[in-house]
Amino acid sequence: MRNESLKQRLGFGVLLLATLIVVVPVLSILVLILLKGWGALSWKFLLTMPRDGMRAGGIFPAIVGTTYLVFVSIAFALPIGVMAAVYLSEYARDNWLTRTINLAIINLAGVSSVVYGLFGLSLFVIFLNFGVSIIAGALTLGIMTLPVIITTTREALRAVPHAYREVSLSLGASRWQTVRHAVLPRALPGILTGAILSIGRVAGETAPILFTVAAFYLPKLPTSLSDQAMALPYHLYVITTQIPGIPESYRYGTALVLIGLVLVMNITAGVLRARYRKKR
Amino acid sequence: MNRKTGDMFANSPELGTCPRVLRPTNPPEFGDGEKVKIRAENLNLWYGDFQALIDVTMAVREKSITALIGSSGCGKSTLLRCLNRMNDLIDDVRIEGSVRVDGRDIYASAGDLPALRKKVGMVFQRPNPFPLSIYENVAFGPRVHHQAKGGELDGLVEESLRAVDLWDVLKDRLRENALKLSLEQKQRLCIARLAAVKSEVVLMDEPCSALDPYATMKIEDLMRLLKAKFTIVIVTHNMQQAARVSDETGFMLLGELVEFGATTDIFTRPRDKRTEDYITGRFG
Amino acid sequence: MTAGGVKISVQDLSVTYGRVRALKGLSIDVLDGEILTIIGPSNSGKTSFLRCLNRLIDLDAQAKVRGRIRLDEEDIRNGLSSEDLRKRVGMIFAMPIPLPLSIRDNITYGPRMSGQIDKAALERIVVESLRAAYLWDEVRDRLGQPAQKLSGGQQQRLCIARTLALNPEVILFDEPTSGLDPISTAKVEEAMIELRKAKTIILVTNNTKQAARVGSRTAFFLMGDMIELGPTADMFTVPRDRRTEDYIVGRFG
Amino acid sequence: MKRSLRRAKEFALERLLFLSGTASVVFVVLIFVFLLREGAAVFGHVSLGHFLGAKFWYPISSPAKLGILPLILGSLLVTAGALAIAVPLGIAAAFYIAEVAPKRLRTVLKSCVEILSAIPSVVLGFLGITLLVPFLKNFLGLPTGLTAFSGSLMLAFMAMPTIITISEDAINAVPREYKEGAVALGATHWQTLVRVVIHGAFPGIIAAAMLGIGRVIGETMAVMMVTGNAAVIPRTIFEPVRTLTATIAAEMGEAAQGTPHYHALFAVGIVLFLISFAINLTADLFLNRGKKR
Repeated sequence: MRNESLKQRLGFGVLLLATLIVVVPVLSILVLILLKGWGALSWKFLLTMPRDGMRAGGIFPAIVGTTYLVFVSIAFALPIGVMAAVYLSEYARDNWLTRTINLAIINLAGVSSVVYGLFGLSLFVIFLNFGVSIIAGALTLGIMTLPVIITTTREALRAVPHAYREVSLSLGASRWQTVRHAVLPRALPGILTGAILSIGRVAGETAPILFTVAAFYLPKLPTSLSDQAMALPYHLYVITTQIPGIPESYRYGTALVLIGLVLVMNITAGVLRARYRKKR
Repeated sequence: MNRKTGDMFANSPELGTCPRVLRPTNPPEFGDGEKVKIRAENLNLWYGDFQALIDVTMAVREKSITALIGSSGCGKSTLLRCLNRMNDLIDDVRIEGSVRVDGRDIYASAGDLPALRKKVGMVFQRPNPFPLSIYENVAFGPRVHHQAKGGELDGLVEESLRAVDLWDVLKDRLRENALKLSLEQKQRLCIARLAAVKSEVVLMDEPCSALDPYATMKIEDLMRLLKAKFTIVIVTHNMQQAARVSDETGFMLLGELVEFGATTDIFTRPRDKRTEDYITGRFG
Repeated sequence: MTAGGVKISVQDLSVTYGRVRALKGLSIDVLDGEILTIIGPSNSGKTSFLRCLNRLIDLDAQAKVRGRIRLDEEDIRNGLSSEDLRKRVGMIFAMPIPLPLSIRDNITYGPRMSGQIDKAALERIVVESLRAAYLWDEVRDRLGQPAQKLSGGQQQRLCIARTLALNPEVILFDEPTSGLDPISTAKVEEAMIELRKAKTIILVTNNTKQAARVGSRTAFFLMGDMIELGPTADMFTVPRDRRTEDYIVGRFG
Repeated sequence: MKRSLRRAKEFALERLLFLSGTASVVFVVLIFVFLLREGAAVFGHVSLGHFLGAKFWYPISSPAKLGILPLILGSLLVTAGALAIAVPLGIAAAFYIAEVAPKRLRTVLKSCVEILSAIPSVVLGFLGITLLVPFLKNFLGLPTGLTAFSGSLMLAFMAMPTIITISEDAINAVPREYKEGAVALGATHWQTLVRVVIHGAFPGIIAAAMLGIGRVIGETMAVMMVTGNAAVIPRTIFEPVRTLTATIAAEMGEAAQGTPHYHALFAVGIVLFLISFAINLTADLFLNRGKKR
């Protein structure tokens, strides 16, 4: 028996080691970016235009561009995603169509981000003639984030006890009334979590906007949805690989802003989810 | 440790002061030569803030069948799971009091849990064979405890399957996945797993509730057979089952062991009004 | 109300879940104003039968239902919308399930969903239903509180009140006291017997004594078949079928 | 009447829900159609066999040489490297998080995994190029740190959240009854994991690994930034390579619309799309098999 408990300790030790190998780099990355990027942060950095071929000045247009992209894409994807999830979880029967839809969702989630870029270029930029524009990029990002919204909403709906539906129906409520009054209110926090998560995801994506929105250097703010725009992740890519001689702190600063934005979204979602779970 | 019935509760003075617990009577057939296998004393258990067991004291005689009855949520399964420390698997559980198996307090120290659970085996409500072959299911325990190897193991598997009357039916199907068996066969297989590790006590948590009447009857027959070798504690929601198979019965209500005594007494001359209410079906 | 006329007529009802046959061609007439109790071990098809009567079984995508059920001569699958059917045939579940709303909103849920918006009428419904379920005195001062704060027994009576708010003709009880203590059980049974004066009641229970106490007729189900149906008193004293007897005296289940 | 109005409203709403439900299918089809629309034309210039099998990718020489074999091999090499790192680590971590870690630590670890999955790939790429690449160059004494190995390391971390989360789900989904059965027979926790839980979770773990592959093959930015982008057939993992994704991302900006190069890049997109389609389909089969048991 001693033997077995020794084996167990050894086994668990190996598992712990593996976990640490995964987790420690994550934490060090965060700390590193925070330390090295903190110095660059200032109101000037956040709120002014880039100058000198982006070697000086700020990242304001990139922040604005990313904000545009986030809001337009969520405004497009959230209603469709939530309605799709409601359909799948509350209405759809288990038949070939539902299976096809599920497969489609899994595939949308699995398609390479750069392929989304190609698709956006082909459909929105060229075929629909939107040109390289915020709207083209936002729609591309919206479709890309659709599976995230559908899946999280569906989970939220599933977490609502089945009994509530039975009770509501047994009281003569129609299907939609049941969804509207007995199910959706319970699922709202979960749906919100999904929306916030996808905001984080949209904000951080680069490949899908490469050929659909992103401007290399554009020292003015977009005025309409059919304008090009700069975006944070693309900006980080550009100043990292395309332009030599940029002060390192600028790069770390940009990375910090980007990762900060994404993490704030994730943490908000996490807190929301935790509070919602506790309440139930 | 071999104690006589007379001093079974001798060292638990709290009993007299606790108004909610009826002092269990000593059943008449609890004679001198008989041994107490398990003894729970002043057992209290909390799930978070909820107290699921309230000052439970009882004794289980060796090689007998003890039944625990009561409506759902009364704590009978919880009590059962205290006897092999299965409640340890749940977060947020707090336990006070003692449970002695062969005189040794199983909650006294960290102890050797695997050895305890090997000695005090458990059969669950839903038969739970592993997703392995029939042979591997029976061999699981002996392998884990390094009790047998190779040819020895084959013999042990056969012996264990014979003990539950499965050998003749399954001897040619030992390599098949155990999940293919019928519910009753699965439940028998689960008992065979215990036989294979030479368990001394078998705890049964509503072992027949998933079975049809015929299978129930056969499992009950098996229990009567097994009594020769094992000490059995069974939790059941079917009072008549308790009446049919058990020697002693305990009735639980809202976490208390309301009454404990010889089965014939409980069912014919219950001393507590609540026991009578339950047995005559006024609730539950 | 006099017992006598046929309220619900079930003909040749079968339910299958995939390959499992839960009900095998069942025919039974439920009489107006009776308490029909259904007993039998688990998996005997009792609950499936009950859920056919208000078509809640439609929710289960796996379940295939065949046969005919008529409520007052109307076919419940063709003549009636499921919403209208469920207003006439209410249901109480095994576990009390208050919706996460206030006590008042729980009661008014059904009426509101069917379009009742008059405040005074709704308030009247709340009072009447709670009275009929023997709950009014206990909750009259806290109608605005969340229903989930009530005790288990109170919650179950709230569920009864909630069903009564729609003034159904038939009420289905699915093991309504299986999670309750003796006192709450007695109260729920009391409410049931009282209701019988105005409603038709079908009670599924695994407590045979309960069936004996409240039933006017009793049916014994076993593995999807109805083994025996008769006046409750006869069933418990002189069961005709050996299996019924075995079950009633507890040889299995 | 009021009631029939309500019915009509509900009917319209339900139609709308249905349409939204099918939107995903529409989008998948649209993606494929529009990739084809721009990509199919490449086969006017090269045959399918040549496109997939030829060893040279010189898209701007004339005539253009459009063989994507080096790109495919580049992707495969980087992916294989990443999996060799991520699969064992990820599964071990999943077991630790799901079964061993105390409750509090589990929450912390899960948050870390979530954070890792949230870090944008361009940020990882940036760190890779500023820290990892110079380090590898010096440490291993390579002519350049921009190698397939650097890409594999980056991608391993990007695949880990997928592998961990899905394996963890599979482990948690193993019926409690199995675990209880083993524990009740006196098996230690470790024996329970190794002898029972692993069997129950196996299909899910396979699916996790598959989806990890999907994530790795489709990943673009980080890989483009650290692998050196040499479109030659790689001989070792310590040489620069170029992947399918990086090729599209890097060259689309320069390829003039309508040229063979342009069409070829879309065709590469089709190849990627089909690969991810196949991977996800297989993973889904395993996941469903896991659920059925």
